Formats: sequence, structure tokens, C-alpha cells
Amino acid sequence: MAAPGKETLLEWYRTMVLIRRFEERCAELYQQGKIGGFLHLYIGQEATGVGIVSALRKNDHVITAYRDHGIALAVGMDPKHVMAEMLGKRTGTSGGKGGSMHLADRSRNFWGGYGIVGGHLPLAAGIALKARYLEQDEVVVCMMGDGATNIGYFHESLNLSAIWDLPVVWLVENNGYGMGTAVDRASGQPEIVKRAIGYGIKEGPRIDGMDTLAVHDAVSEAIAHASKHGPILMESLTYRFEGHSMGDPERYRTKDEVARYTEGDPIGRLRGYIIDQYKGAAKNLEAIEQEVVKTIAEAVEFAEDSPVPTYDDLVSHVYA
Amino acid sequence: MAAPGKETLLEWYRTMVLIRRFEERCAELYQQGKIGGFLHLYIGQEATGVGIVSALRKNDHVITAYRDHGIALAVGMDPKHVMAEMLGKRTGTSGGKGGSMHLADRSRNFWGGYGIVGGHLPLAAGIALKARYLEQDEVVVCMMGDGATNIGYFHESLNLSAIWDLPVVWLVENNGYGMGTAVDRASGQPEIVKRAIGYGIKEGPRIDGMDTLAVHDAVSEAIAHASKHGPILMESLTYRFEGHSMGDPERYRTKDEVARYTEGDPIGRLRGYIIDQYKGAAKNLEAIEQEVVKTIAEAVEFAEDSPVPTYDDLVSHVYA
Amino acid sequence: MTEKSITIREALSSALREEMQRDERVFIMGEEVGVWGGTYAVTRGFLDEFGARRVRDTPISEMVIAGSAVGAAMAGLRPIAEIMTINFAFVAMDAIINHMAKVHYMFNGQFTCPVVIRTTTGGGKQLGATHSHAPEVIFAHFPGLYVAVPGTAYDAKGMLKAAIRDDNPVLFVEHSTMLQRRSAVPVDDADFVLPVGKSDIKRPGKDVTIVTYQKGLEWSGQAADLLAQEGIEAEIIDLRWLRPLDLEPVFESVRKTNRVVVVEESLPHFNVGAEVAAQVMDQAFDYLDAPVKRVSAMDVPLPYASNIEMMALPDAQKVVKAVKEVL
Amino acid sequence: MTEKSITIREALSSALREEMQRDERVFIMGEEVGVWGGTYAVTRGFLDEFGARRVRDTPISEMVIAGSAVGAAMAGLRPIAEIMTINFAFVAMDAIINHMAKVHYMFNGQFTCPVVIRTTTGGGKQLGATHSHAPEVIFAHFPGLYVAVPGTAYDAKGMLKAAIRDDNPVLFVEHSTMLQRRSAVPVDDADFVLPVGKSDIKRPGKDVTIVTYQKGLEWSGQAADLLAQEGIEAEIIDLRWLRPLDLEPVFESVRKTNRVVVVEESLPHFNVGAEVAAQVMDQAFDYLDAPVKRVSAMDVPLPYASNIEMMALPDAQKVVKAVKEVL
Ligand SMILES: Cc1ncc(C[n+]2csc(CCOP(=O)(O)OP(=O)(O)O)c2C)c(N)n1
Ligand SMILES: Cc1ncc(C[n+]2csc(CCOP(=O)(O)OP(=O)(O)O)c2C)c(N)n1
Ligand SMILES: [Mg+2]
Ligand SMILES: [Mg+2]
Repeated sequence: MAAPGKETLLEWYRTMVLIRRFEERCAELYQQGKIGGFLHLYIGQEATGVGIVSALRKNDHVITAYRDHGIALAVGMDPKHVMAEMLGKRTGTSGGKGGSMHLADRSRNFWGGYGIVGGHLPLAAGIALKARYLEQDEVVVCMMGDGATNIGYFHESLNLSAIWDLPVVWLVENNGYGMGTAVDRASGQPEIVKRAIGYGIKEGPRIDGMDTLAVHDAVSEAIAHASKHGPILMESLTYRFEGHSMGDPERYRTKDEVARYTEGDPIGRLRGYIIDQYKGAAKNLEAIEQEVVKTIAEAVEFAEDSPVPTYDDLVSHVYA
Repeated sequence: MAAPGKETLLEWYRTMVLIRRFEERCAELYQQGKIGGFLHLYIGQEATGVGIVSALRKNDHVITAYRDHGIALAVGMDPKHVMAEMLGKRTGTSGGKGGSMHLADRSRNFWGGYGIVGGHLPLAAGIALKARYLEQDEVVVCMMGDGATNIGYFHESLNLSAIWDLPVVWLVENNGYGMGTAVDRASGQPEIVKRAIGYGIKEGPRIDGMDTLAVHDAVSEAIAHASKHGPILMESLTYRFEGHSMGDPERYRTKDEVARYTEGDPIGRLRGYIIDQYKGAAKNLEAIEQEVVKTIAEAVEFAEDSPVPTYDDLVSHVYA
Repeated sequence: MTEKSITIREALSSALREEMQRDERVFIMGEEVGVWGGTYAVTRGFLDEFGARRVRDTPISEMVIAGSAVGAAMAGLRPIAEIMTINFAFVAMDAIINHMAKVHYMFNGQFTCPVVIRTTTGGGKQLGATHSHAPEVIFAHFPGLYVAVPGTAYDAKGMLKAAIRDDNPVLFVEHSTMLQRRSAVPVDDADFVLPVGKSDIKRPGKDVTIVTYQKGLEWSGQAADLLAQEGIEAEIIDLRWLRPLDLEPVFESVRKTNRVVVVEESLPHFNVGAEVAAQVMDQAFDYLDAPVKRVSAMDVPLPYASNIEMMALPDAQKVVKAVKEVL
Repeated sequence: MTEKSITIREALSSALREEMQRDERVFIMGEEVGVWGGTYAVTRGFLDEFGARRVRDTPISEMVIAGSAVGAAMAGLRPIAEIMTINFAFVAMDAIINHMAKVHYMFNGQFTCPVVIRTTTGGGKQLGATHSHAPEVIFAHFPGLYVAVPGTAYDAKGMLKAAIRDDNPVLFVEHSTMLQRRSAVPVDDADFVLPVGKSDIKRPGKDVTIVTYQKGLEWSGQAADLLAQEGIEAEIIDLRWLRPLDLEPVFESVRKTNRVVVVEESLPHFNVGAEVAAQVMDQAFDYLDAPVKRVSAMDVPLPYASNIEMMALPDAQKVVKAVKEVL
């Protein structure tokens, strides 16, 4: 696979920093009571999200669970409108009706974040069925947490994708825990890719999910596989630096463990790689960082200034 | 494994013939409108049922789906009361309220037949949990059809059995079809035992389900495994000679295919084996056959003479 | 417009066939819809006619049958997903209630979800407690979904075509014991489509209003015949849809009859009759000469034995009795 | 008997603890019940106190959480299975309705199924459409199961203990926004157990009967205070259980007040209010001076944005308005 050029790397870096700063700001806004509901931060997992989205071809699709801010920003949704959604405003990407867990952008083939664990896996199969049905070369990347691989939806969806030969990359973001339950306490087979055998589909790799380039390459290959040969199951081994959602007492892991992982921060890693490859890139990176700060500030301002939804919004779109 | 002696073999033979004749009579009674609802015959699969039940240790358990007459008779339920259940009589094993699909005998650790595909798998896990919880050496043999291995219940149940180390033999009666759908049209992994890998449990054998002795031996070993080391997934490769249920148009298979299998009739095979092993056994077999005819006649007479349930039966046992 | 007497089964088949011919995006998926031809033979011949691409047998996997239909619909297809019987819809409840009924709202209209779930309902066939539900009312509890409960061949055809053409998800509930019932149906009009959410007066009368649907039409019809012999004229209103629930004709009828009986196969609590009673009281309080009476199944799981199963279900006599209580 | 003011959370915890201490066969299973201590902290400390054998974390597998509880109960244990929120009970609907509620009946009493499913219900926390249901009414539709909906610490404790001791399956529904509510609860009586299926008059009054439960108690209580300022005395009846549904005190109250309002968080169709209205009309037709009015959530999936989510839910003002309509 051709190594990405400087522009591409800088773009990935920009997106990852954008996600990080965006979410740090969200955490603050949550503390201030401006964001409500559940807030699941993606911090630590940015390499996975950006690696995946960068690997999508023009008409490919992506769908994920409730930990979806990273994907929303990576596919290019406007931070202003995403932030407005977080604040429950009319100008939000779902008009304020979806919130943090339900970002989506039909125009970018981002089919949404979903709150029921595993519930979006059949949807991914259905979207892939559309491609097969219309004989279009489109692949669906269906992201899910490690915890989601133990619910019935996983089994039925992977099996259907096998027998109908659906172009899906089943991508497990294995961050070690489903809420407080470690993978090996939840899954009889902690090497999740091995479950591919049970469906007769391709057993994909378990990749280093903290390495943006590795994710990009592996997902690109997986998409190529899915496009030609049907479904594949792969894992991105990652870690969430923050709690499951805001207010997680984190009794299930030690500070030491968290510290071990934060040392391998994917943003730091990509930064190091870029500086290694391109002398003088440091100033590009700093420019990006500053630009992101501005973008976030504007997004928050836009969101705060936006109007809340109305009664008409409440009752619209119950039916088409 | 020690070869079973003559008495044992004759007993198995008796049970298999009993099942066969019982069901043949049921088919007639169904045609006469005396049995209603769905009637799923076990004909062709008797070796599996009898092989399994003969392998159970004193306190082991068995549970199955709606194709349950064979197990009911094999565990020793009185044909009279089973037939009465088929006819919807008060004297039936479930008081006429369960019918063909819902036979059970608590006193024999037969936990019932269940009509929702896969729905009884979690129950099996729960029964096994009781044994673990109370530190009793008891194994649950959970039978299911090949079709049942594609529903979410299968996934969740096998996974739970793995992480809780439950003493369950997950036994797939693979008769080639779930209704009209051939295994390889329904399952991405037609070699179903391979799914064990996805749960990190023991991949058991795929045994010749038309050979009573082979089933007995393999299930005995599987029970020993489950008792010591936890769950195992195995298959008994068999075939149903009749339709899925009464009135099946059987468009999904050819007469030739059916004929090929009926040649290997498990009852004929066991008969041949016994005669091979024990000269002069033919007359024992004939005596058994005659005795069974009598047993069935008595069962039908008992059932026909029994009273139907009453209004009080209708409204009792809604709550304990 | 030519009409012909056909069975509900034929009505459903022809509705499916016509809509599949009309719109390439319409396809069928479910257990045994293809090779077997549908467990109730509604899609017999479809595999040959439309091929395996458009008539898709599935594994026994109701969660993904319903859920993948949602995804396919969001992406632009128009799936007709068959759940063999409504008893198995419990397995797919989350896909239906949390996904099918909500994707349109939750993302503020970005996605539509034109899925039809075809399924069969009802007891009375000695199938026992887990296979004899008529729980369509609990699906109608939730916004975002429509629930169709046709009771004649005419309605089955026009309503199924409407359901397929509608951009909202529809749980289309057929009664498993009524597939052989006949009525006159337009046969040469490929656009014979009934409106969504309109109830229908099936029999005019002035003495009592019987509100019912599906199997209840038969019990009520027989009861009305018996009552007619005593000079009592019952008006029978067929809801046809539990959602949208159209009670206008009921309110109007009550103003004339002043008496209402609701007949349904559901269980007795939190059922259709409860809702009808509450709304009728609210909208026509001063017109009611007696409380609204409900005839439903008894509050038991349905047993296997035929004699007691029948005791547990409504019948014409129970309807007659209820009518006499309100007269 | 000493009483102490404790929260609903404490009431639940102490009920669980006492019953686990009393009966070795009682154990807890579910997502995050152990190491995490329960997502609502109800089982905090239980893992240390009772060990991993009796406090069992599960994978995210609701079908087998509910279904294995059924098996364990049939085999002689008394599982308390936690479904984190009732929204996820849809995934387990078949295990609950077709198995938990039916094994006793279907096999004619051979098996009993003493399972308690603990779960939390309710909207109002900006969790969006798939996480904000209050659908307990649809579970109460089915015979074989009991449905508990406690609204005070006193009731939570006595009802949970009753549920655990009962030989029938109970869906025990806690309101996720009420866990901090306090009331006086007997603390030194390990056998403080309330009866199954008894509603309770929470506030006596003579002008109007408000029938409600759980969160509705708060809206109704606030409304009653406002009404009291105008000299209107509302009687508040807390159903406490949706199954068995005890409406005797309601019928009695109506004979005195002649007016009924039902307040609930459910959706507006086929809900608790519908059933209450229908039964009240049937049992107390001549006592009603006005139609029964219902206050419920609006007929929409709940949105994320707080302002419109609150619009969609009931509140004291809506209750006051409904009461004034019946006066
Ligand atoms: C069906 C269902 N059960 C339970 C939950 C509650 N829940 C939300 S997130 C979560 C953990 C999921 O873990 P994982 O899939 O690993 O994703 P991660 O949070 O690690 O990204 C649980 C149990 C839910 N949303 N849906
Ligand atoms: C959840 C569910 N879906 C569908 C059905 C309808 N159904 C009954 S039996 C059956 C086929 C099951 O096949 P298999 O598990 O192979 O068992 P076999 O009949 O071959 O013994 C189907 C689809 C059901 N009972 N439950
Ligand atoms: Mg995880
Ligand atoms: Mg089979």
C-alpha cells in the first residue's frame, strides 16, 4: 500500500486533533449542564475512527454505535452543527432530536450512531444488501464495540452477511471493556476475530488501533476484500482514555493501566511519525492545532447562539 | 467405552420401535383430526434421541425443541399419558394444555419441548447454572435443530455457558434442514461444530446420528467432558424421513434423497447389529415388536377414553 | 372496474405480485418465502417468477430479518419482510420498536423506513401458549409504526398495496385462520389502493355499535345475524388499522346507537377495547346509554386442547351476550 | 417497628440484601451488577459481600439473561435478573413473554418460575428515542407475569421483597429518575413484605380521583397541592402494580368523587388510562359525572433536546388542566 503523502497525514492529524478538542470541550459543556443525556467520549480511539474513514472509497458507507462523535467529524460533518446537536439545538445535525448518540449524515453515507448495543448491525447488513441488490460496488464498514459481539444481533447479522455474501467489513473496536466488563469476562472467545470461523467468513487481522496508518492500511485491504469476496471480521485494538460515559466511577481498571495506554496516545504517535518523516512539519502541526482551537470556539458559539427546537419540531417526523 | 450388553441393546431397540410406532399412530390420529396443532415427527431420528437419553447419568438433564416425542418416550414417560397429551386430554402429561410440542417430565429431568426456535437454549444454560451454583455434578444435554443455530439465542447461550463454565452438552440434531431450508443455505458455517471456536468451548464430534451406539458413546464422552471441563458443542448428523410437520409439501428435497436416507433407517441398523451380535435375538426383537404394538394400542385406548380438560383446567396454573 | 371473488390468500399474493412488478425496489425476504412458497402459500411461485434476488429465504433469525429490512429501506429499497407468525415478532421486538419505528424521527427525517413486515396472528389452531398470540395491540402502542389488521380479501389487497407504497413502516398482520375467506376484489386495477388508517362500516345498523377487526368481524357478523332474528340491528365497524386508529365513524355511530361493544381476539387488559372505550367515553359521554362492553380472549395463555382453547376465545354467543348487556 | 427515612435506592439495596441473606437460592445476575456495583449503584458492595457466585456479571446478552433466569428458576433457584433499562427488555421480549410468563401454564404447573427481573424505566433524561421508554404497560398485557411499579421507598422495599418471595415471575420496574426520593421505611423488620397486587391511597380527597403510579405520583402530588389552593381536594390512588391490577379502591373512590383522571408516563394509546377508563365506566357508570380524562406522554418518540422532551412528558400543569376538565 502506498504510504500517504504529507497533505494526507496532516489532514488526518487535523481530524484527530479536532475530535480530541471537540470532545474535551463537550466534557466541559456536560459539566456545565449544557449537554445532557449520556456522553460517550472517543478520546484515545481517534486513530481507529480516522483510519477507517480515510480508507472509505467514494461510495462506501460507515455506521457505528453511540460512541460516534469521532466518526461524525471524520466524515466531515460540520463541527458547528454537530456541536449544536450536542446542545440540543434546532440547527443540530438531527435537529436536536438525536443528541450525542444519534449523529448521522445521509449525504456523507454516515448512517448514524445507535444506542442499542448491536442494534445497528442488522442495519449495516441491510445497507450492504442494497448494494448487492443494485449491483453497486459499495462496502459498508460496520463499527461496533467489543461488548456488542456478545449479543444475538452480532450472530444473526454476521451469519446473514455470509450467506447473502454482503459487502460488509465488521469492525470491532476492541477497547478492552464493555462498560466495566473486560473482554475476557464477557466473551468466551476473547480473540474476537476468531468468531469469523463460525460464519465461514474471512478472519481479518487484529490491528494496532492506536496507529492511524496501520488502521488505514488494514481497513483499505478489508474494504477491497469485502468488495470482491464478501464479509470480513476484523479488530482494532484500542483503548478509551476516559470513562465509559461521563460519571463512570471506573472501579474496573487501575490508574496504572490507563496511564500505560495514554502513553501510546494515537495523536502523539501520528505527530511523531509526521515530524520524523517531514522535517519542519512541526510548524504545520502547530498551525493545525491553532486552527482547530478556533474551529471549536466557533462551533460552540454557533451552537450556543442557536435556537432550541419547537413544538413543531417535537411532533414532526414521527411519520414520513 | 464398554460395549452395551444384550439387555441394553434390546431396551434401546424397544424404545426406538416404540417411538416409531407411536408416531405412525399419531400421524393417523392427526389425519383423523384427533390430534391438532402442529405435529413434528421424529421418524428417522430415533437413534439420536435414544442414544442421548441412554447416555445420561442419574442426575443429568435433557431439554429439546418441539420435535420432542422421541425424547419423552426415551426418558420413560408413560405412552398412555403422552398419547393423552397428544389428544388434548386431562390425563395428558401437561393436562392437555401443552400438546405435542410441550411434553415434559420434571421427575425424569426432562425439561420439556419448546416451540420457539432457540428459545430453550437459555433455559438449558439456567438449569446448568443451578448445578454449578449448588456444586452438583449434573450435566444438561440441550438438543436443538440445525436451524436453531442461526438465531441470537444460540450465540448468547453458548457464550454464557463458556464464561460461566456451565456443564452443558450443546447437541445439534443436524437433519439437514430447518423446515425447507438446507443447512448450507441458512448457515455461513455448515460444519456447525466449528462455531465452538467462537466461544472458546470444546469443539465436539460430528457423529453418525443414524447409529445408536455411536450416538450413545459420543454423548457419554461429551457428558464426561462437560462434567469436568464445561461446555461442548457437538452434532448428530441425521435425517427426518417425514416432512417438517404434517402437511409439508416437501418441495425442497427429492424423493430420491429421502429414499437414500431411509435405506439407512436407524432401527434397521440397530436390528441388524443385534442379530449380528447375538444369534437367536431375532425372536427377542419380534417379541418386542409385538409388545410395542400392544403398548401403543393401550395408549391410544387410554387416551381416547380420557376426559377432556375443563374450564377449571383452562384457568388453573396461570399463576403459581 | 371488474370485481372477482377471491380468497384473502389470493388477495395478498396478487397485491405482492403487482407491487413487485410495478417497483423493482420492492422485494420479499423471510423464512420459507422462497423454495417453500411461504408457510401460508402466499408467495407460492414467486421464486420462479421473480428469482432469488427478489425472493430471499433467510435463516431463522428474526432480529436480522427485521433489522436488515430497516437498513435496506433506509438505503432506498422497499423490503417486505416476512415474520412467519407474530409470535416470533417478540424476538424482533427491539428491531421493530427501537429501530424500524424510530430511525425517521431520531435523525430528524434524514432517513425514511418504508418496510412492510408481513406476519400472521391469532389463536384457535391448537398451537399452544407460545404460538397463539394476537398481540398486535402492543405494537400499535408505539408511534412511528403503522399496524394493519385487514379482515376481508378486498381490504387485504387494498391495504397491503397501500402499506407497500407508504413511506412509513407497517406491521401488516394477517389472520392465520382467515386466509381462505372470500370477497369481491377489483382485479383489473393495478392501482387499487385503500387509504392508510381508515376504518370501515361493514354492516349498518341502528341499535348497537360493534367495533371490531379481523377475526372479530366473523364473530360479530354471526352475532349480528342472531340479533337480527330478534329485531336488533347491529352496526359493525371494522377498524382495519390499529394505528392510525380511526374512531370518527365510531363516535358518529354512537350518537345514533348510544351503545358500544368492542370485539377482539386480544387479551382482556390494555387492549383495543380499552382504548375504544376511553375515547368513546371522552368524545360521546352524553350519548352513551350504557358502559362500553368488551369481548376479548380470556386472561390466560392459550392451551392446546381444542375444547378449552375455544372457551378462551371470543365467539358469536359472547358477542350476543355483551350486546344484550348494553341494550 | 422503627422507621427511617431512606431513598428508593437504599430501599432496593436493603431489600435485595435481606432477601439474599435470608435465602441462599436468591442471587443476582445482569450487566454491571458486580464490579461496577450496578449502573444505578443499587448493588454497590454486593460483590464483596456475597461473592462472584451470587452476584454475577453477564455479557451484553439480554436474551440469555432473561432466559437463563427462567431455567435457573425452574430448576430451583430464585434469580434476580437485572435488565439495565426497560428499553433493553425489548431484546428479551420473547424470553419474558413466551418463556418466563408461560412455562408454568404450558406444562400444567410442573415448573414454577420465581424470577424477578429488575429494570429501570422512564424518560426525562435526554437519552433520546431508543432509551426513554416507559412501556411497562405492554408487559402487563400478558398473563403469567406480574408487573410492579413502585413509587416510594416504602413501597419499593416491601414490594421488592414480595416479588422475590413470590413463586411467579415479576417484572419489577424502577423509575430511573426517582432513586433519590425518600420516605419512611421500617428498618428492623426483615419480614417487611407488602402484598402483591394491592393499590394504595396515597392522598385522600373528595372532589376528584387521580389514578396513577410511579412518576405520576409526583406530577399528581404537585397538582393536588395546586388544586388544594383552590379548595379542590384530589384523592390520589397509587396502582403500585399494573398486574395484578387492583382497581377496587378506584371504584370506591369514584362513588365518592364521581370524577377520574389517570396520570401516567406511558404513550397515549392502549395505555393504563385506557384500561382504567374502561373498567371505571363498566363498574361505576352511574357514578361518573364526566368522562375519565387521561394524562400521558405525547404520541412521539422522546427527543434528545430537553425543552421538547419536557413538552412531551406529563407535568403537574397538565394534571391540573385535566382535573379542571372533569370538574
Ligand atoms: C441492548 C443493550 N444492552 C445494554 C446497553 C447498555 N450499554 C450501553 S453501552 C454498553 C457497553 C458496550 O460496550 P462496547 O460494545 O464494548 O462499546 P464501548 O462502550 O466500549 O465503545 C452497555 C452495556 C445498551 N445500550 N443496549
Ligand atoms: C423464533 C422462531 N422462528 C420461526 C419459527 C418457525 N419454525 C418452527 S420449526 C422451524 C425450523 C427449525 O429447524 P431446525 O432447528 O433445524 O429443527 P428441525 O425442525 O429440523 O428439527 C421454524 C422456522 C419458530 N418456531 N420460532
Ligand atoms: Mg468496548
Ligand atoms: Mg433441522
